[in-house]
Amino acid sequence: MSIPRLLTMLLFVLLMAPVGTAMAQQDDGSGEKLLEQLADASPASTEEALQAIAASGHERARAWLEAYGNNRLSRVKDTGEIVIVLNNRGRDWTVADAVTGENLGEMSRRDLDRIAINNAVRRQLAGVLAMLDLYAEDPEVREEAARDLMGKVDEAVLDPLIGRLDEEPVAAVRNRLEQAVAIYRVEQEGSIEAVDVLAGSLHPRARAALNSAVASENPALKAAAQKALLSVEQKLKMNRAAETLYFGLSLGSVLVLAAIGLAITFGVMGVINMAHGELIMLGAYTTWGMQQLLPGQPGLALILSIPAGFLVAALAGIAIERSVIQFLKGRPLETLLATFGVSLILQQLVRTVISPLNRTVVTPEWMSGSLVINDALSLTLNRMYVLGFALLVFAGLMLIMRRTRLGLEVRAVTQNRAMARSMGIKATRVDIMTFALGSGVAGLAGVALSQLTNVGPNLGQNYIIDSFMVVVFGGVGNLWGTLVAGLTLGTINQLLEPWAGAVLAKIIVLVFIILFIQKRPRGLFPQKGRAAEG
Amino acid sequence: MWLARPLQERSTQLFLGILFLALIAVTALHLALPEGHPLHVSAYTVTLLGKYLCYALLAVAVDLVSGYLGILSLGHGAFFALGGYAMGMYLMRQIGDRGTYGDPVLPDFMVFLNWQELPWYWYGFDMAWFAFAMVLLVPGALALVFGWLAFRSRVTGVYLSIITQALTFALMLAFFRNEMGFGGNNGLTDFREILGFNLRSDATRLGLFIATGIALAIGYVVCRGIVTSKLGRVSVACRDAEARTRFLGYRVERVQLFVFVVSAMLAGVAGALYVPQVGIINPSEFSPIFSIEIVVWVALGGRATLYGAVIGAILVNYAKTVFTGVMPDAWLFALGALFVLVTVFLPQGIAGLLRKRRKTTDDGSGPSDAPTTAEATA
Amino acid sequence: MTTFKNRLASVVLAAAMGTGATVALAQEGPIKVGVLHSLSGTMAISETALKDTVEMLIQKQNAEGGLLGRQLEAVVVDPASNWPLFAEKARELLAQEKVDVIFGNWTSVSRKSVLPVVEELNGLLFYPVQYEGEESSENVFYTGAAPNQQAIPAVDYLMNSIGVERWVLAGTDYVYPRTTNKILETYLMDQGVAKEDIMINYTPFGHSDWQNIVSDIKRFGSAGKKTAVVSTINGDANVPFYRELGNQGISSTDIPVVAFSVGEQELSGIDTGPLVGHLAAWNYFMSVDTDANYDFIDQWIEYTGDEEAVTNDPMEAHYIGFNMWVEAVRKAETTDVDAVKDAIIGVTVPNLTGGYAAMMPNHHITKPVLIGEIQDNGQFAIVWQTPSTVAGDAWSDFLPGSRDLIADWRAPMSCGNFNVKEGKCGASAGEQAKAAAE
Amino acid sequence: MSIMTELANRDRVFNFLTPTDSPVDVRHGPILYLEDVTVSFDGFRAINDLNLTIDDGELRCIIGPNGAGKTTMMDIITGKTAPDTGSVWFGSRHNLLTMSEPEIASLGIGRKFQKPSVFEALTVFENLELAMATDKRVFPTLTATMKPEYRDRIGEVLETIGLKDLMHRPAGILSHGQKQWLEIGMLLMQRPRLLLVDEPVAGMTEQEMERTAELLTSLAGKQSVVVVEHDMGFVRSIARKVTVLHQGSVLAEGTMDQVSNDPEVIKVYLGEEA
Repeated sequence: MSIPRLLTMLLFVLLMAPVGTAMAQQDDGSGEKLLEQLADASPASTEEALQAIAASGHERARAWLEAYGNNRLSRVKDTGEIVIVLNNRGRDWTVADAVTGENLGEMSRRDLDRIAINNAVRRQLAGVLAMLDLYAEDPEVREEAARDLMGKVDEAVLDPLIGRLDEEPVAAVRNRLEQAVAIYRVEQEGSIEAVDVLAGSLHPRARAALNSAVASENPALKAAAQKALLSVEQKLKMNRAAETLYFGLSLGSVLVLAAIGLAITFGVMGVINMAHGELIMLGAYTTWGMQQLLPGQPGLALILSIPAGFLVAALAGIAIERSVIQFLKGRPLETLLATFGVSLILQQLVRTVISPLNRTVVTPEWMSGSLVINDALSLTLNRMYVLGFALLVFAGLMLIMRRTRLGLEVRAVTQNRAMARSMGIKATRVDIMTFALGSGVAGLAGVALSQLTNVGPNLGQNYIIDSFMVVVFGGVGNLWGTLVAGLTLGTINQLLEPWAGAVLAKIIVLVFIILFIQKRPRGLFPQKGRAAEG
Repeated sequence: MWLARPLQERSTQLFLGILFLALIAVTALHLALPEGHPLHVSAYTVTLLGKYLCYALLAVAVDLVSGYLGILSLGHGAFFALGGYAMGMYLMRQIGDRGTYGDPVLPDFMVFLNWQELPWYWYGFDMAWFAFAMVLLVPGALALVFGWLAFRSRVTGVYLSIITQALTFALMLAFFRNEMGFGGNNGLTDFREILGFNLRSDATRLGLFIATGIALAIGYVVCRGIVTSKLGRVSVACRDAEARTRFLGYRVERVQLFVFVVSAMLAGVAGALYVPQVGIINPSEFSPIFSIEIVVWVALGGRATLYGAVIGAILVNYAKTVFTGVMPDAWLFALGALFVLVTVFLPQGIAGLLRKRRKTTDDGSGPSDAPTTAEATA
Repeated sequence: MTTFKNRLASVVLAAAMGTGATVALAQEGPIKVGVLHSLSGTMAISETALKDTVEMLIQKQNAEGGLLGRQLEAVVVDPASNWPLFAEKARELLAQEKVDVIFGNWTSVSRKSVLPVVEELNGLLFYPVQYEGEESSENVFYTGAAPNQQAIPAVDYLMNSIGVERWVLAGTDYVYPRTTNKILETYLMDQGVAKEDIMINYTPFGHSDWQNIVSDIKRFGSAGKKTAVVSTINGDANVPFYRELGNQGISSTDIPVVAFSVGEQELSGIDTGPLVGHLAAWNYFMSVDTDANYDFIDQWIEYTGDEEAVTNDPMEAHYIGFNMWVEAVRKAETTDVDAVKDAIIGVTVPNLTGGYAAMMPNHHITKPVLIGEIQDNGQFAIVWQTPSTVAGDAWSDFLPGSRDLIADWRAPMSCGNFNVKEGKCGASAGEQAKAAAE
Repeated sequence: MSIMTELANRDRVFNFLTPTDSPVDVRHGPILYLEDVTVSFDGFRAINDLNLTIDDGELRCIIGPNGAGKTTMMDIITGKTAPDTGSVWFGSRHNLLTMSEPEIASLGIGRKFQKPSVFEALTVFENLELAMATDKRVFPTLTATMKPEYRDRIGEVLETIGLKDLMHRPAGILSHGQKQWLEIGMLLMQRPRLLLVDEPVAGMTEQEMERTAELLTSLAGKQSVVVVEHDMGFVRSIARKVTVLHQGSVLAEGTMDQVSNDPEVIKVYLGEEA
């Protein structure tokens, strides 16, 4: 069908949506036809079929398109009826009638035939959905749609877009639409006024268009494009720098989280705890467990697993302290060996009890995606949360160590055990508490890491070495040192990575640590007094 | 002469005696008895024992620094692996044009990532003498530079341990990179000959096994010689009261450096003998976990008693072999439990246990008897 | 002193005896099938399921009356993701346990480490994982995909059906990605892709911080041309990689990622919500719509007792390999290695994707190539597949060193690297030098 | 004459061959000489431009309340702590501030710590052996053998410190007093020109004290001895010349009687003890 016609229909439908619905109620089988058309469409004719559905204004059009996009539009093998798969886990799937939307109950996946979609089609689909969204009530949605359209415009949607431009009330959205059109204009028609529209835009597609213009023969266009590009260069550099810094801090925050627990068990108690990584792992698995307990509410589960993770790891810590470490007072080497054994046991335990496979930990809505600062800079949310979390944990620990009775006793015991004892401090109790605290914090790290990386038996292994590096680099027994060290190493690493590559960057950082320790044999913030000797 | 001294002391004679007896026994049982005879020692077992002996030598090297010098090195795997790579490079060059691509010079992995010519650092490794020299020199040199940096600036305790760990970790990452020209993750493998002997013949295996045994003997005597010499007592002095030792006029950092380098070279030799027997060298030998494991063997056997290190290494690895076969799904539990129990209930390691027994029979703690030192350190 | 002596002696002896003690008892009796997959260490994630698969197949075979009237017995060992240990365990299986065949290995390095042992002791090894090729051993049967059975078709698909013009080749820094990418680079250039339209990136194992790389990819992809990522990223590194992709807002419609090492099992550890539409190329998917497959899945779920249990490509490879071996043994009427080696060439068994797999003279098998899209249920929806099966190519035509090599283990040639130019076994130096020069 | 002829002529040591750590030169002036030495640890001045000279063969006692800087002073002399300002000379040739602990030790300055520090893992015999004045570089140490004359010297010292029958027991099992003696014995083995003895009689019985007193006095003359001690009785029993340190600088100097009547000193001590 011709594009204008499609457009007018769209408009018509959207203006009198209620009527549309009413019309849909006493369905005339148009739904089936549309779906059949889509199901039987050849790769070439798929887009038309999609447009048709979009234009039909059928109340469930959107549902169909989305189901199609998610590979959930299927056809029952024997009846040929077209259904939407509601739940596609396991061997029997729940399906609903596509047209009426009524639930048809379970059906073996053997009997279902998926209506195929591929990447190319999905692209077109995205365009179509965006077009639909351009007519949504919510200007946010419209702007989002407009942004999606940038660089996706082809002559099929050009006129409707332009048509839409005139009616668009909100400036921001219009602005976007203009840019979207301009990109098309520059790339296809090489129009110079379009270049001016794109000037100053940070959107990568906009710049790509300008770059293509720079490459063109037309000198005027070339000049205009160059000028337009120049105006954003500086801004881009700034954004680049900001981005790298953010990357560095976020990696740093991960290191800090992983190491801070160790800074207590190792730094304060002098226990070389090789099982630290496994305590982190326990925290991560707790998150997974929580999400299993509360299916469908990953967010809530995640929040609950903060205390839970702490508790689990802390209890494990106490178990380790009571069963092993208490017998190894003042023999750090032995603690290393014993805890190494413990870590082996814990790993294999998870393998046999839960599974050697990684576990899925879902990222809640509010943590996924990224915070868009501008077209060139957006900060990933999950890492931002982790960064914040790390700082919170650190602050919390500082409070405990500086302000609470426990903290006081811990410092007393670590500085002079005998003296502290004689002053009536129960050293053993303090040991337990300290180790539990350190382990608990490791658990917290696990909860956070579950949002960034694998939750599997090897999780701990990947962090134990780095943790020790951070603690030592920062200066054993000094929490501030750990914080600074973690953030520094993280940032250095990310600064190096672009030109050195991931591997070399890591190597350089390690060599840097080695040389740094030559200069300052006791780390960034050396501990003063007796405790430092030996 | 300091190397002769240990030969006069009972414990060393005993150790060497048992070692050579074992070598002879295995050789005899391997050659004399027919396949299938219950007591026949198969070529597989011989190689396995050869591997254990390499680990034993490595453990002795680690015990020398951790037990007597008080330097807990968590990076000795690096020296072991470097020695191994030196040997591996020699073995690679020995393949010659028998490789898959039949290139006379380039090892297969270079051909098939189409490198044009041999990197400079591969030169010379086609000559046995050069390669074997490198087995000693490369780990030695690394230990020298690293140790000089560390000891000069008096890096001690966990700080030292952690940077040794950083060292081996960095090397591991480096060797994983294919640009390095050491075969990346696949490492060096598919060896054919050593000194003209076919590596896939049982005779060669037996030879390597015996060679390893002798190397262990020599290594043991060298270490024993050091620890029973005045220098050995100075090392113990450095371990227990560094400042005091300085005020007596000893240059602590040089003592540490000397012992550290010797230990590194021994580790290198162990690695070099290890590679032809297991048939592959790959960056995982650099992994910090492996280095920690070595320390575990030593502690298990009993620190500051060289024979303890030998026992520990052989025992743990034998346990591994058995467990991984008998209870594949649960062997880590056993191993982990072993570590925990020994450290908690046998702080002196197995050697400590033996010594307690021995104390009851005779009280032979002569002026320079390692056990005394070990006891006092606990 | 005496007690001390005894102790030390006993230790040494114990080592000698204990390992030597299990010297092969009972040659007749059950047919021994060695299983050489890591059950601990980093590779346990991938390999444990393969061990279970073999055990399941054996159980089934025995239920159907065994083989040659004898029962099958699995001999499982744990090489613990430790490469030298792989060689040692292989030797144990062949020399001590006297197994008739080994199913095992995942990583290239473990295979390389086992290879000399298997050749020396003349054993049989079935290797079930897609790999870099460039190898053909008389004693090894490669039931996984060679590069021409996975990488090249996948690229073709992206080029022709999606219209990709700009390529990111991202991989973990080891030999499989290196080789695959080298092959792809050559191939793409032959297809007229410009050098600056190809970006190659390598990361260490278990790389977990992808921020920089993903943002680079984003930038690279925003140049106007349709861009795709060809990922040979291995195992553990994938979860953080895809997470970062999702969070930095790279959707499959902008920059599709096609992965060669991500299967159902890896996905089972990832929240696939954000990944819908990204691609993977394999020779089998759990979602394959054939009864053979559905039966296999039912059998697997029953065996593991886990409703959520997934199947994947290497498992199918073992399924095929195992059946081929059984066929060959039947044909040869013995488990004798040499007999089986000769008998198995040409053996054809049904695969799970509704076709047949044949063992080629170069010890690789014929496979269909499937492209699947990740779905929100951790499964793949098949979007494309080769019209017919593709025969595995031991030596790539896109690497100068191996262009002229072929493998054919049938008499009279029986050679793993026959140089067709020179008409002799074993590539010669002269040819090699020329090839390298090109 | 020309270098060549100098070289040809072997029976003399020529100045261009003279090693820098040649015997201490005390021909003109004292053996130890501290001038305007100041040290402060984050703000706190432990030593406050201290001036001190010890003559060759002198026995000097240094007393002073806790925190007077006695031990810090020893740290400076032995090279453990570097002063912020000032100069420290050993004889008139050796500037101690430019030397490391081992160098200073091999120059002939021996030190006994406040807290007895012996090698507990080694036997008494071995402790003395290590202390013995011999070539202490690495390889000579490695190849060193126990010569009869060494054995005799160790024997003598064992006699002097009365630990002969314990010679083969690890030093770790010794009593506090015995450790003190052992450490003094190690000092003797070093044959130093100057002994710095920090609280030698802490934890000793009366007789032990007397013997220590005898020993130290007997040493004086051959060697210079600096004793830091709290025990006034002991100091009185040995002291010829006493220096009183207070807040890092010299408060008074003279014979025991002189200083004990010095009003300043009395004030300080009473001030402390009251």
